[in-house]
Amino acid sequence: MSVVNSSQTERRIVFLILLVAVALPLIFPIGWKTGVTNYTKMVWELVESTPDSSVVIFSFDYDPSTMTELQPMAEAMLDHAFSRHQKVLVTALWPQGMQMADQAIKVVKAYHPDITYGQDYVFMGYKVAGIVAIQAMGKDMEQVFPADQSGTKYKDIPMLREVKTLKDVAYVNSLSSGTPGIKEWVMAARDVYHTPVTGGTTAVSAPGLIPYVNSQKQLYGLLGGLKAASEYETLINRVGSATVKMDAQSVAHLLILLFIAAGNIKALRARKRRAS
Amino acid sequence: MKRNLPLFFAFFCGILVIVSEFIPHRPFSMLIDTLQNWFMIISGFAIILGQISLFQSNLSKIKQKESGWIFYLAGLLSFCLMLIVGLLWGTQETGGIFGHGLKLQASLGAKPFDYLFDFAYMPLSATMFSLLAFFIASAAYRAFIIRSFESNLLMITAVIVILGRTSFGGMLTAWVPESYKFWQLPNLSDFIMEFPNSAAQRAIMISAALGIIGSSLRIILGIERSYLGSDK
Amino acid sequence: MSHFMSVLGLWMSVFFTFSIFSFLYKDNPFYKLAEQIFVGLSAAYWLVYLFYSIMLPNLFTKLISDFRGNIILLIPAVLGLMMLMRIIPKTQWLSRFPIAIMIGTSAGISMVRYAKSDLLSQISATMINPFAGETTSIVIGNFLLIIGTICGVYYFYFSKKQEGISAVPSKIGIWFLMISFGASFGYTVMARVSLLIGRLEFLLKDWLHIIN
Amino acid sequence: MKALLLVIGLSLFSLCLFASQQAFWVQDVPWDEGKALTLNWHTAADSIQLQKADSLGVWETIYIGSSQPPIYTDSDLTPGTNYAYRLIIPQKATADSLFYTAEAKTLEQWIYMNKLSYLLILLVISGAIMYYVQSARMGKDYFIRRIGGLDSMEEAIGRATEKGKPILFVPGIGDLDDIQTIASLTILSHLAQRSAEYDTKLIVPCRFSMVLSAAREVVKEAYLRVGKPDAYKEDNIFYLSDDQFGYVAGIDGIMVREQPAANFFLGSFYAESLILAETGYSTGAIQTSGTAQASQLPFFVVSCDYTLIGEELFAASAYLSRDPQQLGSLKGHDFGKLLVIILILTGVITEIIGWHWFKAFFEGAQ
Repeated sequence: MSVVNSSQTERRIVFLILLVAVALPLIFPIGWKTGVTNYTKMVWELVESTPDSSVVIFSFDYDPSTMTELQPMAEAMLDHAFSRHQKVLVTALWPQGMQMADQAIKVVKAYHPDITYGQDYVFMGYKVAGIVAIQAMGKDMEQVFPADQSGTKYKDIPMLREVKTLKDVAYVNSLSSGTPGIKEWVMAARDVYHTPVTGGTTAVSAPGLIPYVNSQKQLYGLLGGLKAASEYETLINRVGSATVKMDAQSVAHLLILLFIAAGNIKALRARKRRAS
Repeated sequence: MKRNLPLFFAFFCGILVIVSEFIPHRPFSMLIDTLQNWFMIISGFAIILGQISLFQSNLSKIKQKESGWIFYLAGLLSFCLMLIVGLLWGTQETGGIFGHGLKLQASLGAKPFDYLFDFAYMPLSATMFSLLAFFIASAAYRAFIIRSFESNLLMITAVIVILGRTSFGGMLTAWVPESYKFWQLPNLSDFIMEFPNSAAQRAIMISAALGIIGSSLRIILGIERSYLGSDK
Repeated sequence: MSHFMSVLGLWMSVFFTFSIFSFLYKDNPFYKLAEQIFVGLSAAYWLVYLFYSIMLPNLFTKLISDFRGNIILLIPAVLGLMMLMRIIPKTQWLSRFPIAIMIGTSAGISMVRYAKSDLLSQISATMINPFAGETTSIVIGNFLLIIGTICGVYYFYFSKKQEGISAVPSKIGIWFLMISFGASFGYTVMARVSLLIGRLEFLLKDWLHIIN
Repeated sequence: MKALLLVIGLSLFSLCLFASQQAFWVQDVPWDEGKALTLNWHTAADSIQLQKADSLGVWETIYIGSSQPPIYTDSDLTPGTNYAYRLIIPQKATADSLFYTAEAKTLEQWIYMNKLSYLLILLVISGAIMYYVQSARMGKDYFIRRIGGLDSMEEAIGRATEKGKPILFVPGIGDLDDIQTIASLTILSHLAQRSAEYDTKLIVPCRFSMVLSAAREVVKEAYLRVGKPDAYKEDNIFYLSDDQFGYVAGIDGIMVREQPAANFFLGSFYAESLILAETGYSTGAIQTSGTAQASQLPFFVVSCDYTLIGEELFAASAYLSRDPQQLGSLKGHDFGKLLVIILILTGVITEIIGWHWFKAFFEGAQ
């Protein structure tokens, strides 16, 4: 029992140190800089090279639990898309996604006060059944989205007049933290209808999706985690929330390395004691 | 009939989906759309089932005054509260039975449903998720110990990537000359992510896909039927 | 009133945040309360949301506005009701029909989707000319990619005893898996710390106003 | 002379007409669902206009510009219908325009030809699985190598029984339409049978109602199998919440209060994997996990005593039950793995040699 107790105490110490170490740099920022990686650049290039007034889909496939990582991406990418005068169809494969979208649009509107609902962006609401819904979009968008969130019929929305199926969409941007998300968009939109798919995800899901960023461009680049978000902010010349948080990140990373070292020293000592 | 007919349905639907993947001709291209639409509606109904189960189990715990019954009462009350305000005044976009409840919105600053979402659901969800930061630290402290060759590989790559992912890792190896820049930590960690990591992820994906194909086939053919339960 | 409610909301959020964090020390009544409220709220949240975003637009609105034109939708509606028959022990077996239809459909979808995106695409993505890299490190990487993928797949070969010479590729496969797990773990640290940053930002900024 | 000139002029004109038919033509897109036509043209003009006749025969402009290469695909048409198009080339010099018309019928084909490689692979693997299942049914015995994580199951159940503590089984956070959840439920079936034999309490919290239904059926059947239908308690298998973290908060509570001696996390997992595994570790339970979710495997490997990696989750029920049909199916997957390895090696070699058609054949399906 005492073994369990002492390991419990150790856990609590680890937790406490981490809490303090993350909080301090947030209060007293340090200001370390980051370089831009390839996957982020690819995403940026896709948005940058898409012509004016193309209709694009932003799919908010996450919920409040991952908004620290994904919200800065959503804001930065929306900002970029609006500055390129793209028309954004906002949808969500996660129920809470639309609330995330609403918050992101509110933030971005501060930089682009002239964008109007129905002309530059439209909220088409949450769609259930993930991949099945995407497949249906490939056949007929109007069937999947009979009306927008305020009840305006699909054909009465000015920016969607030319959009019949997924093929008429310049790219799909899925910000996703699980299933359904990027993977489903790749499988049903990119693999079937050849609509370019790009997106952002949490750092944890990124390694699983990187194989899709291949020579066939199943995925056009990928934003993975807060670092990628701050890189994107660098690319569009905006100091957003992501950049500020990177300091705390670096400190926490160092601390975890120290924990690993401490764990090893402890194990080594225990082994020596056993040997002697 | 109670068992074989459902199995036939599973077989029929599964085959239909597969066939329509390869045959562009009607009627397959149309049937599949219908099937997908039905799928959404049935899963909508299924959700109610779970809520009833939750309601029943909490109610019985409260009735029997099980230890901590007061907490289950709180759970039940919050369930009812969220459900009722959601149905009466709707959510952010959609009005409920009483429309949008504009007066209520003015005094709360949001619809009651969204108020609960923002100030109760969201902090609970986000904080629960953030526990991961603590757990990843304690897991690293406890598990990344030099032991066997395999566990050393695990630990060393983890350390390289942890370092390479931060601004600090770049500074640490910035002195490495340009011709050896492969050994700079961010590059090294990108290399690991791009090649050995991709290889292993691919192997897992490929073999799991084979497992999924096999399991799906067994389900469609009715060999795998445990999900339907017993005959009695 | 509105101001009072938003202050109340803020304090509610703070209370729930600390209640969940208290679990790190040990289980306690605050966590228990927060946990049950969370389960209750979230269950109702999904119920309400799904009602408004699926049942209403895809079924009820269509049936009410044009009953004859959408009469076919009665079939999934009946199947859905059959699903609900589980509640009554005597009619439980009825739910097997909708379950079978859904599982059959998703088995079909999984089969074709995984065969394509996880099997075929990954195979063809591995068909590369390893010498085609621009730098030595890419060439080495390409070789690692091919060898790692093949050995990794071989590791999952079940119907043969892995001993002697046939154990070698599967051993290499394990090494690749371990490297990948270590890398994914390291890569994830950032995401997890971000979550904590998010919560601390809330406490320090929205609640205590220490940072801006 | 005039007559001769007229004849030459006329023949030149008809030649032009003939050529003009070659200047614009419409074709059905091959191997598709009959909803698209391709429009091709030959012209030196830098800008052209395409029009389509609607159902009343009125021309409607569908494209203006200078597409390079000169191809336009008109999609979302009705299969089996005739469509008429016209190409308009503005002549700047004469302020006039040249018109060419062409029509074609959309045709539905019976196969997507570009998916041939995909179909072949699926057929070969499915065929192999069915063949091995059939031969296993006929009595052929197939070997399966040891899977470490599964041998521990007995040990875990034994320890729970000894201590008089329950077993916790989490079937993942996927719904019933996720094949991993179904694989998890087949393992649950074996586990339930053992726990029924030992009279050990088995707790199964579920995230989705359909998983709940299926899990109840599975466990009930297992208790019936060992002849203890009365020992089955429906309340031990319950629904928590559809919400990912609501569900996790609930399970965490169960782990610290009920103190299960053995935890099983099998199925589809996302971020919650580490929360579950670390909380379980802190309660001192023996933990077995398994998922095909590559991104979550590291956390299970680090925090659990045993982990089923990727396909091992699908192989588990065959390993536990030694059911010949499942073993046969597994043999079929192994055949698939050999096929994959051979294809990759062949692909690498053909790419080195420079025969790119081989890779292209497999890429075609995308």
